[in-house]
Formats: sequence, C-alpha cells, structure tokens
Amino acid sequence: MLTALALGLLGFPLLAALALPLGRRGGLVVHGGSAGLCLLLALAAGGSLGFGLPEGVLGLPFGPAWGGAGLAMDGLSAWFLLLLGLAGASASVFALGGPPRGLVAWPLFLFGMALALLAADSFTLLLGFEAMSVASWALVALDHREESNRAAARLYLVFAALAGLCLVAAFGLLGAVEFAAIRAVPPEGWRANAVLVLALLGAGTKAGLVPLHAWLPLAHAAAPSHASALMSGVMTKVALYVLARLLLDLAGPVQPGWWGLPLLALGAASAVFGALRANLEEDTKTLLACSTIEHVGLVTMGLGLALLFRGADLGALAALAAGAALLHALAHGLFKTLLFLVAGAVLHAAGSRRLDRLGGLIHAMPRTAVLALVGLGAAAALPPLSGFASEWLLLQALLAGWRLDEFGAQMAAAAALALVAMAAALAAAAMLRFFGMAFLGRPRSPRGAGAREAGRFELLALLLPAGLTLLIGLVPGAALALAEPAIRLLAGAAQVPAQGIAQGVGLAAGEGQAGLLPLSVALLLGLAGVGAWAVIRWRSPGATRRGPVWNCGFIDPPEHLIFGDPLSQPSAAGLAQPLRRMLGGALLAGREAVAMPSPGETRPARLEAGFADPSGRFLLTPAARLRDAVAAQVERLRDLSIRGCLSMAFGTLVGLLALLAWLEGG
Amino acid sequence: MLILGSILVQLLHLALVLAAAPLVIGLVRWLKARMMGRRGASPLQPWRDLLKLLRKRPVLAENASVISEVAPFAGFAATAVAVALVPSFARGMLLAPVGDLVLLAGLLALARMALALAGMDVGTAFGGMGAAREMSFSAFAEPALLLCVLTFAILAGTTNLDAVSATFHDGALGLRVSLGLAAVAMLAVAVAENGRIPVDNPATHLELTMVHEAMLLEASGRHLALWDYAAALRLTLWLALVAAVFLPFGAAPAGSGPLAWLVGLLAWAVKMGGLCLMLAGFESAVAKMRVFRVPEFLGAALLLALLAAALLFVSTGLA
Amino acid sequence: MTFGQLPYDVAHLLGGGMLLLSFMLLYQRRVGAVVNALATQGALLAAAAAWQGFVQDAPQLYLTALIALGAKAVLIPLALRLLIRRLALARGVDTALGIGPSLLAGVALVALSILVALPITTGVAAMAREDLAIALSVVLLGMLMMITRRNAILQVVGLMSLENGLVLAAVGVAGMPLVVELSTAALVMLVLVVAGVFVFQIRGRFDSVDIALLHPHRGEGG
Amino acid sequence: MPEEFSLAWLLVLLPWAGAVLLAFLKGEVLAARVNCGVSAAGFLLALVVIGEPFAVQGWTRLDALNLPLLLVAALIGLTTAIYSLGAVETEAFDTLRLRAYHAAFQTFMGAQALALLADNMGVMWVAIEIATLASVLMVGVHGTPPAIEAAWKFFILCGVGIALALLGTIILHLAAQPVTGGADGLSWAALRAVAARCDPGVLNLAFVFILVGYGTKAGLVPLHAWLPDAEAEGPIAISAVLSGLLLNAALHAVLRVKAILGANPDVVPPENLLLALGLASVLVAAFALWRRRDARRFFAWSSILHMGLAACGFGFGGAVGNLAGLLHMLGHSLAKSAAFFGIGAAIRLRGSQRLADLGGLCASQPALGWALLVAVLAVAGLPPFALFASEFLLLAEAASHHAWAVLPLGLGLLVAVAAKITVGQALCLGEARPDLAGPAPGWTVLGPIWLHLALALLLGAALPGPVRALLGEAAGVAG
Repeated sequence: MLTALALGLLGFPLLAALALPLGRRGGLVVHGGSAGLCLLLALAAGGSLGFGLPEGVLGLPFGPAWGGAGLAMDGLSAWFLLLLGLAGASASVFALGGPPRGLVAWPLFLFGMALALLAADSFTLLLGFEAMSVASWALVALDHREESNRAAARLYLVFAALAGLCLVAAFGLLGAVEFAAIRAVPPEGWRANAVLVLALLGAGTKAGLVPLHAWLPLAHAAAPSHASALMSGVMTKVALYVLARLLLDLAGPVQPGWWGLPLLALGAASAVFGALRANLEEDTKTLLACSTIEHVGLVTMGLGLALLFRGADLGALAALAAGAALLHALAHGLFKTLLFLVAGAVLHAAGSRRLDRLGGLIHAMPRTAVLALVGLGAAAALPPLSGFASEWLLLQALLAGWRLDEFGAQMAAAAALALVAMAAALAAAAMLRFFGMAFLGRPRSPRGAGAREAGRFELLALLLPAGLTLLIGLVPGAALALAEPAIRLLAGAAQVPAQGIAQGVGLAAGEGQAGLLPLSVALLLGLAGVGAWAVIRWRSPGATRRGPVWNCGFIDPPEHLIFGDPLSQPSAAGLAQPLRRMLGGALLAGREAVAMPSPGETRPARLEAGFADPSGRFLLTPAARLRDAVAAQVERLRDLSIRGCLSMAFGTLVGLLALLAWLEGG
Repeated sequence: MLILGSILVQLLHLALVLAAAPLVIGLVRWLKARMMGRRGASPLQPWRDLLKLLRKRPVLAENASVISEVAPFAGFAATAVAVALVPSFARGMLLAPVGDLVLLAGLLALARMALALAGMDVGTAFGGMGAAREMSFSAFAEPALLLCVLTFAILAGTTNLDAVSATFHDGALGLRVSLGLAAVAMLAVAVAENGRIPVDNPATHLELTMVHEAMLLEASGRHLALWDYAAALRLTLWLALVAAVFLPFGAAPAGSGPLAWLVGLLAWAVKMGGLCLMLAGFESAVAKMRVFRVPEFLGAALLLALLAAALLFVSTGLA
Repeated sequence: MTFGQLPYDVAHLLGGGMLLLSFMLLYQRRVGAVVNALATQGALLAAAAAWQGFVQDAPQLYLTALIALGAKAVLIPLALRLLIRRLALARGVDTALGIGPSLLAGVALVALSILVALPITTGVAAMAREDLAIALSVVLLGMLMMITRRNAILQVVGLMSLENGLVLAAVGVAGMPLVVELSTAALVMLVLVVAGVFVFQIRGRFDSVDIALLHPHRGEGG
Repeated sequence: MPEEFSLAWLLVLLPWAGAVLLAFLKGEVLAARVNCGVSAAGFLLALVVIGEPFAVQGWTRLDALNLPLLLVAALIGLTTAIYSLGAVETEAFDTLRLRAYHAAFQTFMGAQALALLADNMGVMWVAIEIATLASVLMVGVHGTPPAIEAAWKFFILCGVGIALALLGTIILHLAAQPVTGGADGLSWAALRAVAARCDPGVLNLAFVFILVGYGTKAGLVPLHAWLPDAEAEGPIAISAVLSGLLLNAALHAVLRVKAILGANPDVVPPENLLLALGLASVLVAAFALWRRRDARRFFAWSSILHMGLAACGFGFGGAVGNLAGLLHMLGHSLAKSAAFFGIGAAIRLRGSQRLADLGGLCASQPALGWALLVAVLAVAGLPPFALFASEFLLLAEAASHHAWAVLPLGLGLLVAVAAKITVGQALCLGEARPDLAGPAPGWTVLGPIWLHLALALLLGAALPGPVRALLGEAAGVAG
C-alpha cells in the first residue's frame, strides 16, 4: 500500500519533468495527470481510513546525508491526504479549462503537500513542506510582470522561510529525526514549551494565524485561481496538520492542558479578524483569503480545545474538539476550494476580481451561481451544509468548556465561544456580500455584462467540491467515522470512549446529550419548503408579473449604460460600511472621511473609506526598520581602509590571545 | 404509544404556532395602540393582510433572478422548522431530540441569509443597505445568544432545548442571578433579531433607519406574504423560546395526556400574552436608537451573558 | 639545556636583540632610521638562525641564515631606500597612533605574549619556550606597526618585521622540518609585496594605489 | 619532495604542467580549449582517485574528509573552464592577460588540490599560499583600478593571515616536538596521534593563530574584509572558484587543526572559537546583504554567510555538526558557483553589475533567468537543494544541543533568506528589459548551472548510500 502510494507520489515530479518538453500541449497531460493522481491519493487515503491503515514505515532507498527518508500513513495523515486528493483533483480539473501555465510548479506543489503529509521523519516532512512553499511561490509569482504580484510573492516566500526555520528548530528541540523515536522520548520542561512556541510560530505562519497572516491575502489573490484554491483549501491545512502532529502527537500525551490556551487565543483572534477583514475587502480572492484566515482560526481553536480537554483528562470532550477540528479542516478545504474556483470562473467570465466591477452574474452564469451558493452557505455555517456541521461540533466543544476545572480556562472557553459566534456571523455577512455583489443586482461593467457561463471543465471542477460539501453537511457522522483513527490520535488514544461522536450519519456531543441530525433537518426544510409552495400555489395561482425596478429615486441611467448605472447600486465599500464603523475602527484602523464641498462649490462630495491591517503597522514596518538600522550599523564595517581591516584582524587575534591567557591563568 | 403521542403533540404544536403567529403580531400591535391611546386594529388583522396579499399577483423587477422567487420559501421553511423545534404547550415532541439550540441559531441564520439575499437580488440601494445592516447586527446578536446558551448548558448539561426546558422545570435551580442576567441578554437579542424597537422599527418605512423592511421593498404578493408570515413566526418563536426556558411552568411534560396538554396550552397562552404585553410596553416606552448605537445595545447584552456564565463558573467551580 | 647554558644565552640574547629592534622600529621618527633598524633586525635574525643551526646541528638552518642575511639585511632594505628616494616620500613617520602610545601598546603586547607563552609551555624545552615568547612579541609588534603607521613603506616594514618573528619562531623549534622551504615561501610573498609597492607606486597608504582614482570604486560607488 | 609518488600528486602536477603550457600558448580559443582539456583531465583523475584506498602517502593523504572536497573542486574547476570557454571573448583580454589568466587558473587548481591533499601541515600552508598568489593574479588580471584595488586588499590581508597561519603551524610543531622528537613533526596524522600527549596550552595557542590565519582566507567575520571586493572584481569565472574552492580549502585547513585539538581532552574547545566567528559571520553578513547594490558583491557577502554557517556546523562539532558543516561547504560550492555563472552571464549581457541595472531576466532571457532564479533559491537554502538539508541539520543540531544558538542563527538565516529572495526576484522577475535582450547564453553557461543544481539536488535530498557513508566517515575525521 505504502509502496504504491510512494510510486504514485513519484508521478508528480515526473509530470513536472514532462511539462517542459511538452510545451503548450503539456497542459492537458500535466493537469489531467495531476487530477488522476490526486483522485488516486484520495481513493488510497479514503480506502485506508475505511478498511484499515497500512502499518509501519516505508524506508525510501535514498535520503538526506544522515539517514534514510521514510513514509508512513496514520489516521491523521490519511485524513488530510483525503482532503488533498479531493481538492487537488478539483483544482487540476479546473486548470484544464484555463491556459496551460505554471506546469512545472503545479505537480511539485501537490507533491510537496503529499510528501509533507506522508512523511515519517522530520526532514522529509520539512522537505515536503518547504517544497510546497517554493512551488506555490512560483505559482504566486507566475504573473510576475505586475509589481503587486512580485511584492506578494516576496512577502510570501519570506514568511514561508520563517515558518520553515521555526519548524526546523521545533523539530530540532524534539531531538530525533524519526517520528517513532521522537514519540519514544517526548520533550519535557522548557524544551517542550519552546516546541510549543516554535510550532505555533512556524505552523501558525504558514497557516495564516493572526498576527502572522500578512502574506496570506496578498499571495492568494496573486496566484492563478486553481493555485489559490489549493493554497487556501489545502496548504493551510497542511500547516495545521504539522501543528497537530507536533503538539498533539509528537510532543507526547503528557503535556499540560494550558498548552491549548495560546492555540485557543490565536485561533479566536484569527477567526474574528479574518472574518471582519473579509467584510471590508473589495477583491473577490482577497476576500476569500481573509475568510480562510477565519476558518484556519476555527480549526486551531478546535485543536487548542482538544489540548485543554486532554490536559483535564476529559477524553470524550477532547475527542469532540478534535473531531470538530478535523471535520472543519476537511469541510473548509472543500468549500474554500469551491469558492476560489468560483472566483476563478468569475474572473474568467467577467474579467475582474473587483467586486465593484461585477454584478448580476446569476443571469449569465446560473450553474456557477448555484454551486457558489452551496460553497458560501457552508462558509457562512448555514445548515444543512458541511460548515454548519463542523462549527456545530466546535460550538458544542466550547459549550462544554465549563467542564474544565480552572476558572481561567472556563472563561477562555466562554470568550472563545462568543468570538466563534461572532466570527460565524461575520462570515455570513462576508459571504452574503460576496455573492450579492458578484452574482446579484445588475452588471457594473461592460465586461461583466458580457459574461458567459463557465466552461465544462470549470463546471465539472466546481461540481465535485460542491457535491462533497453538501454530502458532508448531510451525513457528517459518516465522514467523521472515517476520521476515527485521527481523532483517537489527537485526543490521546487511551482516553477516548468507545462510543464516538459520529452517530450513524449524525453527530452527538456532550456524551449523547445533544445531537445533530442534518439529514432530518434537511428533510424538514424540504418538507416545509415544498409544503409552503404547495399551499401557496393552491391559494395564489397567479403568475408573477415583471416590472421596472424602483430605483430608489435615482435619475435614469444615461443611454450608453445599457445595463444601468452602477453608481445607483450598492458598492463594495458601501456594503462594508456598517461593520467598518462598528468593528473596523478598533480592529482594522478603518476610517471614513467625507470631503464636503462648501456651499456654492460645484464639485461633488466625496466619501473616502479604507482600512489598514495592523500587522503592517505593528509588525512588518517595525521589523523592516529595525533590519535597516542594524544593516546601516553593520555597513560601517565595510567603509574601513585596509589598515582598518588589518586592525580588525589584529584585534581579533589579540582578543583571542587575551581570552586564552585569561582562561588558562584563571 | 409514546411515539404516537409525540407525533400528535408535534403536529398540534405546529398547527398552534402557525395559527398563532400572526395573532401574536396583531396582539402586540393592538396592545401598543391601546397603550398609546388609539383603538388599534383587531389582532386578527395580520391574518387578513396575509390572505389579501396571497390574492395579489406578485410583481418582480425586470432583472430579478430566481433568488427572488425561491428565497421567500427558503426563509419561511427555515423559520418554520425552527419554530417546530421550540416547545409550546408540551414537551416531548417528535422533533425534540433534534431541537438543539445551536441548530436553532443556525436555522435562524439561514432564514436571515435568505432574506438578505432577496434584498440584494435586484440591486437597489436600500436592499443592499438593509442586508448589510441586518448581517452586521447579527455579528453582535449571535455571540450574546450563544453565551445565553452556555448558561443553559452549564445548568442543564445539554443544549437540547427540550432537555433544558425540562431541567429548568423540574430541577431545583431556584432563583439564580446568572439566569436573570441571561434572561435580560436573551430578551435583548430577541428584540434585535425581530427588528423591534429600539433596534429597528417594524412599522416604519423611513429610508435611513429601516433595516428589515428595506430588504422587502421589492417583495409583493405571495412573496411579501411569506416574508411577513416568516417574520411573525420568528417573533412567536422567540417569545416561545423565552417562555420555554425561563417560564417553563405549566407545560405538559413528555408523555402526558390531553388534559395536561390543555393545561399547558392555557399556561402557554397566558405566558405569551404576558410577553406580548411586556413587549408592547417596552416598545411604547423607549425610542428607536441610531443604527450605530445598536452594537452598544447588543454588546451590553453580550457582556451580561458573559457575566452570567462567569457567575456560574464561580458557583459551580466552588460546588 | 638548562638556564645559564651557553646555547640558551646566545639564542636568548639574539632574540632579545630582535625584540629590542622591534621597539626601535616603533620608536623611530624618521623613515631612513626605520629601514636601518629593519636591516639590523634581519642581520640578527640571520645570526639567530645560524646559531640555531650550530646548536641543533641542522645544516639547513645555515641556508636559512644565508637567505635571511642576503634578503632581509641587505637587498630589501636597499630596495626600500631606493623606493624612498624614487618616490620622494616624506622622511617623517606619519602615525595613526602616536609614538608614545604605540610603545605603550607594544609593551602591553609583549606582556600578553609572555603571559600566553610562559605558563603554558612548561613541558616544552626552555629554549623554545623563551624563543616562542620573543617571537610572538616580534610578530605582534610587527602587526602593530602595520596598523599604526600610515605610510606604505612603514607598513611594509611592519610586515617584514612580522615575518622575521615567524622565522625566529621557526628556527627556534628544534627539529622543525621544512624550515627552509617555509621561510623561503614566506619571503617570496614579502618580495612580492615590495614589488607591488614598486609597480603600483604606492605613495601614501597601502589601501590605495592612487587615492583620487580609487575612492569611488572601493565598495560599490554611490 | 615526496618520498613516495602517489596518484594524488598527479592531481597537483597535471594542472601545474598545464599552467606552464598555457603560460606560453598564444591563440585565445585554443588556450581556452586547452584549459578545458586540462581541467577535464583533472576531473577524470579525481574520479579515478575515488578508487584509491584511504591512506597517507608521503606528504599527501587521502581520506573521507578531503575526497568529497577534492571531487567538488575538480568538478567546479571543469565547469568553470567550460564557462570561461564562452566567456573569454567578452572579457576583453589582451593575449598577455589571457595567458596570465589561464596559467594562474591552472596554478590555482593545482595548489588547491595540494592544499586539500596535503598531510603535511607545512605543505598545506605552502599550497594555500600559492593558491592565494595565483588568485591575487586572477583578481587583478583586468588591471583596472578597482581590480587592482581589490587584488591589493586581498593580497595584504591574506598575506598577513597566511603569515599568522604559518606561526600557528610552527607552534603546532612546537607542541608536538617534545613528544615526537621532531620526526614527522608536521604530519597531520602524526600530530593527531600524539595530540593527547601534547601540552594543551601550546595547542590552544596554535589554534588561535591557525584560526585567525586561515580564517582570514575563509572569509570569517571580522577577518572578511577582502572577500567582497575580491569576488566582485576580476573575471567572473574567478568568483566561482574563489567562493567555491579557496574558501573551502581554508576552512578545511582549520578543520584539520581542529581535529588535532579534538584529540586532546584538556584544550580550550576549539569548537567554541569557531562557533563565535561563525555566528558573527552569519549575523554580519545577513544584515550586510541588505545594503548591497552590486550583484557580485551581494553573492560574495552570501559566501561569507555560508562560510559562517559551515563554521557554526563545525563549531557545534560532533558527528551531526561536522556533517552539517561539511554538507554545507559542498552544497555552497555547487550552488554559489552556479549562481555566479548565471549572474556573470547577465552581467555580460548588460555590461554592468549594479543590481539596479539588472532585472526582468525571466522575461528577457527566459532560460538564463529561470536558471539563475533557481540557483539563487538554492543559495538561499530553499529545498530541495543541499543547503536546505545542511541548514536543516545545522538548526536542528543547534536546537537539540546548543539551544542558545538557535536565536542568532535563525535570525541570521531569516534575514539572509529574505535578502536573497528580494534580490533574486529583483534580478529575475518583472518586466523584460530591452538592454538585456542580447543573444541568449549558450550551453557553456546553462550546462554548468544545471549540472551544479542537479548535483546540489542529489546532495540535498537523494543521496545514494555509499556517498552517505562517505560523508558520515568524513564527519568522523573532522572530529
């Protein structure tokens, strides 16, 4: 099994190597091949989860200078591999419909992620992890002729390097290279705490946790849509996988419960911050990227809760929290892939990512619109879609937070509960704004007015994640049953009770006290809807009439604007106004300024609105300034004459001799 | 037998609530009118309005999409399912195991989303404005609601509404400060969710202040009827929720017979009437607040709910 | 070999003489006198090498002595004098660190050398140990001279003095193989440095072949 | 003269014979081809040497530590010669300079091989000196004022360094003399064998001088001042061999002495001194990278950084640290010379080596641009190249045994990687520039780059078992 998987993995670099000689015809081969391989990965992972995981570690015949590399698959890797396979297949199929670009980087990106997930030692994991970063950087930099994309790519790779360095140090603190050896001797004391900090810094950076998220919205917007889909849907999950692997698996079962608190705090901050920023962004892909920050935060909270519950010996609740994290990771991976692909389809069809240039696409792209509705319903955590099921689990875990035995932890869980609820509501607002601006209303630009329905490859690519989002939403229990090994791993194997949180196709929480049966909810919704429809048809059979829209008192649009005056429609900034005023001022330095003409002036009044991410002001700018100051000091060494250089050498020599004299004398 | 009983209770409950919802609206309006010294329309007036609207042919804007036609049904369905989960005169309904408070919040969010989508469908300025405001308010209302749920979960050990109601009815909880705080928070959320004064004014069409009505400007005929009916159901739902949790007295326990149901029905009618009276009184007494003051109103509710939970932590932690 | 024996005394005397001359180098205010002192140091080095050759019965050291005498005591000083005359250099010594402070620094360096060398080499033959301390001092003083003098000729002199210290150390160690080869190789480098000064007509400091021309190039320009 | 003639000597003598030949050979193209031929022969010889048993033969020794370095040196010599084949025409040499350049190059290669192969520390010193003189000649061969300036600085600073190294060598002998009685007094094997019985104080003293002396040649901060200028002036090919080979030879010499001291338990740990200089190099170079405006100086500073990292690896010591250091040296040689080849080609196209003048290579010269970009990423230590593996090992080792060093090391690495990404993107990405639109560089440029990168890839992620064993043994030799 593992051998077959390893051979399958090798297919990716092979495809990358094929890309160059095949030239323009390579698109079909590379993307088609990638889709096939991804489906195989998903099948293998799903099959393993359903019918038994492969045992042991597969040693590779080659490796780094100090030892062999190894591959292994346990429940956790298989779960994330499943996500990679499904999302990767959709994104690859989507890419078939576009121009063949980034053909070398794409399979390598997939390869890096798969390698990181299947690695059985820290070097292989980080090799895959960093290969994933570099390959995706190449995809971000694909349109490098635009300055903004270059800046995004640069920031992205620097953050990726930071993540890599922190993770290397974290693994170094764990001592051994092979996971089995690390598990045998878990870290203790300050070493363990340092691992916690470094893992949070490293994986948190790559996952886009606040305040290390600055790269994420930029990079996801710059990459081609299928690449952003995977970066957002899967790559951040790989980072979370590493976080879970490090903190909940490799660091051993003995770590204290408070380890969960920083995860909970960072996760909650990311959730609210990301969701809020998604409400203010005016670019479809940036908006979706910010929503990714939110959902990554939610998954992190689940992991943190699992740690908290584990530390308090509440095995069942730890399993609940871990299940929430895992299910949400899968659900988000799929619906975010779907949404990014929708954004890509919209970009292809309407030629813009700016909300203010879209509108009314539901008429031109009805199928895409329906599929988009599925994705954003899940992102907004609406029943009966997958996002609701997983957030329900998370909320249930948080609602059980009072069972923790410390007041601080209880309060943290309560505050986190409020923040999750707020994040969910903010996400709903953001998704509504996205759909409303892009698909509803009237077109806002001629290009948008001439949009056509997405191509067949693109629709096919949207269909798979949309179907899965619906499926997981309806039968989350069945999905979680697959995650059982992973939940056991995360919750601390011994403590989990036999009866899991998956109950048939539904979910159960709080030792069976609360349950969710989305299938029945969906059935009831359908029943109510159809019933209402039948009654209404009976009582009110008249057909609808069409009439001109009431334009709220605006004057009629000029002749040349055949699709209506975009200025009379809500704008992206206008829709963001309530939240910008309510929350944006404090969290995002949101601002509004009205430039009113004085009486008698003929110029129009202008409203300037905007916001600034505080990570730039408080993190990036000071860091750059500090770097420049140090560099300026260092530079003074360079201005020395030869005599000065000799003096430095002489000083070194004398210093070392004096040191020697001191060491030996004393 | 038990199952048959629960099915019967469920159906009766559904029929009762569906029938009562417009009456609740009408009652509140009538009470308000009386308090303000007017005669007021009959409490049956909303039912008459609904039937009249059903007879009218709906007019849709030229560029309205399928959303405009489907969203009313979706919004109504979500609200109707939600209302079916909140016990009224008796516990132990067929859907009680499904009746989870978090799910309830989800269903309400679904209904809200459907309404907001419909508001944005045509692309008029008011629809978008109302949708944005409605969604923004929920960012404060939902956390407050969930913190209230947390209080119940701590006391009852579950988020199942039926079980919570049963616990509060049977359990010797006594009077708790935290429950009082939670009740206030819950009422504030209920006011906001239903677009009542001081958050929104259901009777106004003054452009700059409206939230809920702004999204319905384009709806007409049966669509408007559905929206109005859903709004009525929602108000009923919230009042029933408050009644079920904080005033669980008199409701028939699970598996009881028709006599208990009758008692429960009476008790429910009294409770609902009382709540309507409170609502009308409150609405008559306060003024509508500015839109951007609403977060402060809801934020206060949120803090109250958090305080309630914190007090419970202290008391249960020491126990 | 114990204290008071003749081989030790003579070697010590010669080494001490070289150290003294290193101080002379630092002390002199006129370039001509510096070159003279350097020539004397070279001659002393030759004598020390020859003496070691005699004591250790190592004939190859005579060769070293001969090379040292020819190159360091005669040829290079002559070349330097020629250079001074050709370039019409200022006869004064241009110092970065005044004469007095450099002498003080020199004394400190000698103290450091002794501190480093004496206590740690107790197991080594006494002669080599004493010589090592002196050679270290000469090397450090030579380097000190390189960095405290602004004049190219004086910097070359510093380098040569450093070199002398090296050879002194090399000949002082009994049984050192390849002494001739190593000292010759070191000498080659010295000669090349002097040649470089000749070829590039360096007037002022080492750093620049021609200051006016070079300044914009050092480093990366604007 | 050696008592026994070994195959290893051929590695030294062949290039020197070539040097004599090239010194008298007129005809530019012919000379360049002969240069290539000699280098190819040297490389083949190095391959043959793999089969030789590890042993001391007279003044030379072959062991696991110098064999990989030797192979990489011979390979880079060959690729540099190939690269020069395409480059000589554009370097605007007159015949005399060309002859001097080729002769110096082969002299350098021979001395380099000797420096690596020498068992006798005296011979090693002489070899490094010859290599220095030859490279001074190569750096200054253009005769332009900046080239002369750089060569002069190089000469003086390294001259003093070399002198100090000689003193260190003499003191080393002094330490061993009471034990060995002078016989074989400079043989590394002999010194190492008796080190345990030597006076630790003398050994310490010797190491200080060796460290400062050879450390100057290895470009460790604060002894680094010559390096950026030397690598930035002179023919471009020279930058590749300077950073790829000369630095390695010097660090290798330090390692040998460190290994000697390692055999004596009473010395002040030489690792700590090496680590201090290494960390200083990493930090200073990382920040200095941000102030570079000259493309070649940028990469030269990166050489300082990488030598510092390797020194840190050896400073951590032990099997893991030494392996990391060794791997880093090898990976750096391969990646950095590839980067120099690429940037050299770009500089030739543009006629300027200011970073501001170069840019948009991927658009104007796709083949060159992408190759250079990958090479820069390899130099930055991104996977899957060798520097990633060695930096992983280095940082992991720091974290597990020298936790305090993680912060400075990590900071330096991060700052440096950020600088390299910034410059790499500035060089390669962006709009096409018309002034870079010359004829596309041929296989003499791209071949060496991709060959180096492929080898760096193998070294980093997919090392065959025997090579792995060899490197492990080498880490043991470096003690």
